[in-house]
Amino acid sequence: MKITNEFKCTFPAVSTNESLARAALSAFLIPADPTAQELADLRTVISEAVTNAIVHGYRNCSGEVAICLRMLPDRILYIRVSDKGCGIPDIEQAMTPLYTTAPEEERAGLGFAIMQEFTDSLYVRSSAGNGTTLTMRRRLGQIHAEQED
Amino acid sequence: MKITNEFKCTFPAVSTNESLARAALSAFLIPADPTAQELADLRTVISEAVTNAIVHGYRNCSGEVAICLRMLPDRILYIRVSDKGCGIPDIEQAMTPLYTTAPEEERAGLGFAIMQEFTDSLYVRSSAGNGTTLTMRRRLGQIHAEQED
Amino acid sequence: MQIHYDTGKSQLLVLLEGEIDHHSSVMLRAEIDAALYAHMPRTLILDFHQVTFMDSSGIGLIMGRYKILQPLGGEIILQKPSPYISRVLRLAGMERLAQITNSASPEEVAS
Amino acid sequence: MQIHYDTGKSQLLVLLEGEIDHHSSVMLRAEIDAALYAHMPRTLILDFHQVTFMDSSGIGLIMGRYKILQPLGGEIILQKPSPYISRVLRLAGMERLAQITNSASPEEVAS
Ligand SMILES: Nc1ncnc2c1ncn2[C@@H]1O[C@H](COP(=O)(O)OP(=O)(O)O)[C@@H](O)[C@H]1O
Ligand SMILES: Nc1ncnc2c1ncn2[C@@H]1O[C@H](COP(=O)(O)OP(=O)(O)O)[C@@H](O)[C@H]1O
Repeated sequence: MKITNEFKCTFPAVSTNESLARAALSAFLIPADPTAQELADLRTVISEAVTNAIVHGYRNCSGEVAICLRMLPDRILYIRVSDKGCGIPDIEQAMTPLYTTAPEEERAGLGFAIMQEFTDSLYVRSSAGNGTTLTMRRRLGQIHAEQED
Repeated sequence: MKITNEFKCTFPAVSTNESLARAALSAFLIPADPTAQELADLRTVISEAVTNAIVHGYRNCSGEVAICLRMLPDRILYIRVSDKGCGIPDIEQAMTPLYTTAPEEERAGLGFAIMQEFTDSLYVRSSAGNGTTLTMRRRLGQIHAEQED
Repeated sequence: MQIHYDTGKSQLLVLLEGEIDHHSSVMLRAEIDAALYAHMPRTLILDFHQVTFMDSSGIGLIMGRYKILQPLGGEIILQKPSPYISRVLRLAGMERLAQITNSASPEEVAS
Repeated sequence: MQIHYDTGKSQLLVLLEGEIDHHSSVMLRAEIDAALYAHMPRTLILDFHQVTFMDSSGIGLIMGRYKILQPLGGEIILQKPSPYISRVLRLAGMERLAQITNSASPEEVAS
């Protein structure tokens, strides 16, 4: 499929980079003129995915997180977040709302629920020991009549 | 040398991504609490380097620009910008202030002068046909006394 | 972040600020719990007026404080969330654990 | 961006806005030149008050307009740049081509 724009980045799995990931998403998305709601939703989505890579994938140890953002035709935003961490043994269980393997870190077990709610499609590929890749798509609404300021 | 944080990204050589590069730089730099002057200088530096890759490296044709940002010990910011474009045949000449090969695009010939002025070191590696890599370093000032807001 | 304690009402008011994510929630948790254990208030008010972003880490933060207060008969009020933050709160079903209000003080809502 | 023409003074005032880089300068050049050729003013005032970023593409933009006006005896005034933009203007030696002023109107400086 034709890609209108593509931004790929990598950074270490440290929690300060959660805001870096959100900033990159915003900067990539702004030229497409998203609504404030779309921007807020998608910032939340990337934050959940990157946090999971850091907290669960690498269990707060060192590692690298990779993001790929694409703008596809028809204003479809493609988001891919991957880690080379421990992987998810049972994906269905992991996606169950409120299920978390890190209650001691006060994880709510709602990351997947939020990602699913705020995207049109979410696909998880993971294998124990080989890391996890999330692929999500969200179609942005049509651009509104231009406003002069 | 020990790297405190590292952000690598790639994106297509299109002019809308000049602002994306600046946003990525800002997001990477903000946790280090730079002064407004440092942030402005370094946003200008990355903008010059990325613009050169797009305008001169790829001559406004398609190609990929890569950025690597590192925070090194002693608050030294490392910036690397590379393209796989046409390369620079004569680097000394290219770095001469006001020299430009694209006057018809109203380039001022001051990109290198600004990058040199706003960084502590600038190193250019380029070979005709193989692209160009700029490596720059700038040491940030010490953090000021914390202010409560 | 600012924390105010009202002895008369046994009310702890926490004015949250900025972005609440996994990174910031660690520090927020420590500061809120220090005040919580110092005063053991009947009511904890978390004010979201100045919060610009929150993901499920913020939900974990609320649930964690709920688990501390609930056995002691305390309650939580989530005050003045933006529409975006309300969306996340609702998605997480936070209205089952806490009162969500848009006004400055809970009295305004009760009246 | 807004453009105002004052016939009496033969003055074209361009209120620039936002970020001036290679991407935005292409459009800015087209709009400014359309007004420049329509009025052929004696003075072109570029106002930087609302400009939040400018790299050497902005210098190219100024130099290009200088090359149009200068043979006709016209002049350029660069008005109200922020400290960061002043720094780039000075580095580029723009004070040799144009008057740089911090006040709202050139009259204020002359008086
Ligand atoms: N990138 C990942 N690597 C390994 N395990 C993961 C990853 N992402 C999610 N998981 C697993 O899925 C569970 C549910 O994730 P999520 O719904 O985001 O909730 P939470 O992050 O609050 O635990 C996690 O507790 C973890 O066990
Ligand atoms: N990435 C690059 N690839 C090829 N040529 C380059 C590159 N960067 C700079 N140059 C050459 O160096 C010259 C001077 O660059 P610079 O000082 O940035 O001024 P300007 O961009 O205004 O031309 C350019 O005109 C071009 O010929």
